[in-house]
Amino acid sequence: MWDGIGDFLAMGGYALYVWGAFGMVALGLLLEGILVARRRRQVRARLQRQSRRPAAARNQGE
Amino acid sequence: MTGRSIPWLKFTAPANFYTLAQRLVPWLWPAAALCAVAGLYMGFFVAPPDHQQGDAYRILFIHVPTAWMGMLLYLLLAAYGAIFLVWRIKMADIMARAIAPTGALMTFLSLWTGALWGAPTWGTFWVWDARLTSTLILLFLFLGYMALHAASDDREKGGRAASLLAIIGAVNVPIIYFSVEWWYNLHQGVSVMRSDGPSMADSMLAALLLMIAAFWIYAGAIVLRRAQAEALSREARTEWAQAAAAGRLTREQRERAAVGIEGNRPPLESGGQT
Amino acid sequence: MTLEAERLACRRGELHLFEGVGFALAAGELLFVRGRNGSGKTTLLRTLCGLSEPARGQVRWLGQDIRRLDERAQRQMLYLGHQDAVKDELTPLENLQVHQGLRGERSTLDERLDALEQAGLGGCEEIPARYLSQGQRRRTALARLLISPAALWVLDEPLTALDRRAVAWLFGRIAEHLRRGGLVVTTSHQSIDGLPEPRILELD
Amino acid sequence: MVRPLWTLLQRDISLIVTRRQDVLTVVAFFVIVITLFPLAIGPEPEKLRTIAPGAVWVAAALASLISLDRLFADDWRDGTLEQLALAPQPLALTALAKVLAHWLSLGLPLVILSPALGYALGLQGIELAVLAGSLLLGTPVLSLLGAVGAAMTLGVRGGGALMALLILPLYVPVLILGAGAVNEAMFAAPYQAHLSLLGALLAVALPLLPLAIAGALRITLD
Repeated sequence: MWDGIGDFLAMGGYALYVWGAFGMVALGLLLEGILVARRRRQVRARLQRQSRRPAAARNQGE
Repeated sequence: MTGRSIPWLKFTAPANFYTLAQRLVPWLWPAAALCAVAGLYMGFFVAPPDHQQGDAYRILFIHVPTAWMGMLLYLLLAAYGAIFLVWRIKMADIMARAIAPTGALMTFLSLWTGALWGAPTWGTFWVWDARLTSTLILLFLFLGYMALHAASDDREKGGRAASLLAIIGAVNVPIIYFSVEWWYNLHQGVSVMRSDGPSMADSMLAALLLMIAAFWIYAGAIVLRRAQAEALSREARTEWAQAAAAGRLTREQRERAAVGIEGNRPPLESGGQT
Repeated sequence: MTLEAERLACRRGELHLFEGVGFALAAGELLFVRGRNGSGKTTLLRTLCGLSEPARGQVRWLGQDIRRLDERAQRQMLYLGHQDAVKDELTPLENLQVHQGLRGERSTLDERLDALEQAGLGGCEEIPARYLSQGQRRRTALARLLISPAALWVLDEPLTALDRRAVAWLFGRIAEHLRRGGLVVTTSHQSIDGLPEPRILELD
Repeated sequence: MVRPLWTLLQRDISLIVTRRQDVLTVVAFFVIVITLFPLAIGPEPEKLRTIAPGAVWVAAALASLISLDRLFADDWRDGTLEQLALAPQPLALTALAKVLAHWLSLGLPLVILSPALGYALGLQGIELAVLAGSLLLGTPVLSLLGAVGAAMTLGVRGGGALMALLILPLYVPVLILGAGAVNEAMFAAPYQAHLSLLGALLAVALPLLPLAIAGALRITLD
């Protein structure tokens, strides 16, 4: 269907629009994934710190 | 009232929910990826170009799923909000809160892709089209929910106020949609974007359905992950949460935690009237 | 005529304040809630009058769940919180009148003037509350007790900003209310010598 | 049941009216916002006429929003709100009475003033009547919606701006229908449909939104 990779990337002249749309979606999902993974790591790290020092954790709140 | 007699109530206990999500999510990621790869292959290499729009129409394969997800997630958000308000199930608030950012992202992406699709086909990035306008308002509703939840110092109270807002918003969404549609028709007469476009080739439809499936599964996975983090953080001082954070949550700990949740409910005579 | 609390547990935000609080207060009894700062006295009193929802347990007044009282039972209860609910723009007399109007209670002008007089506000009935001192505002609020038909009084720190004479007056009022078969729930950091023998609820 | 509400209505109106500047501020805000449109767009009568319905309606929506910001704030701060919640009559009715008092003292002046401002922007005859009529039906809905937001944002960080974010999207249908009615009148088209839809919105909002307001207040007081 496509004549080589260049033709595919050109998207029949609509490259900017098509790749702009797909690119933003990819970026958005990627960013969301990274943020959620980071938050999960932070929460787990905090909890592990707390379980190591249970007395301090009780006063720390949250 | 044990978890066994009403199985779905079992997952209102954060510990049980956490374990369920922990088992589910590792399957959801590859499933979403598989659907996405298949859908993209169909969309780019099998589906033919449109005879009017050329290859620009391929934006549809991400525009439609994101737009759907935005609306669907808002309805889900309001449903969880209602559950939280009526039965005070903490997990419902956690889920609603976890849904909101993904919903806002999906709504934003549908606006973005819509604009980039509109540019080559209508000659402009933005028109005050009924659908675009009401999607924009949907984005504001998501942002309002998140802002209200974040602004309150008391998580429980903030959650209840935000849930109420989500419900009012959900009642308003159809009113907003119809009023905007009506407004648009009065002003423009003829719509630039008809929903009954050229009939879709089978390969296009297949690609679209695959992409929709991919977005559904992705949204499920990311929402569950966010809800897990939120549940851990709220239950930080409990035994199960600390065990879960260390990656060794046992069945006994989970059941103990779930019993604690049962005990947290008001006694039946008052709980029945809510 | 009883106020019952059953296995009450309350929390504020993520903080668990107390649990397992229970009592039954009968006509003519005084309940004094004691506890250090932050032990949940105010939260308990707000829960007892139905403003806050307990995390667990139930409060019943006249046999009804406090969160769904009917009109008659609601009228039988009077709550006085940290804030006086006294409007700056209105005079003590107007404040009293509005407060009664909101509760659907009736009284004559003479009765209202008399209540303000007794509360030690003789001479300032017609001065906007913004010119009154903190203690005088408190007295304006307390004047409600004199003309309200409510049987249950829930008073949160009623002695704040009151001078010694006003405290003695209030204690006398409470004693008289109890003699007539009323119920009082109260809390204070100050000495309560002079009050009738209270039942004491200790929050730690 | 009626007497407490009557007392509240009287008290609220007299409180607002004795604090005269509240009414003046809101009315002045309304007029100033409308004045900004000719200054920004230019004095051509045709242009101004085109935007007149929208300009008046946007100004009315913003004025309603800023005036509602403090609807419950004073009562909440001095403890009156607790007393209202503990009064014998349902909190929803109390909330309705408060919104009504607010609308009578701060919403109605805008409705009364609107024909003059519409005239200044080039509307004429029946259009002015339709403008006032649409505001008469629409601003109570705005007040009710705004009251929900005011109740939700009591004691929350960033109250005013947050309330605008929460409530303005919900104003959209009223705005569309209200300005739409005047637009129809300008093209000598039937405007009754718009007005009756506005009336329908009011009829739905009147019994339902007070419940939402009461719910939000209970959450705040809890």
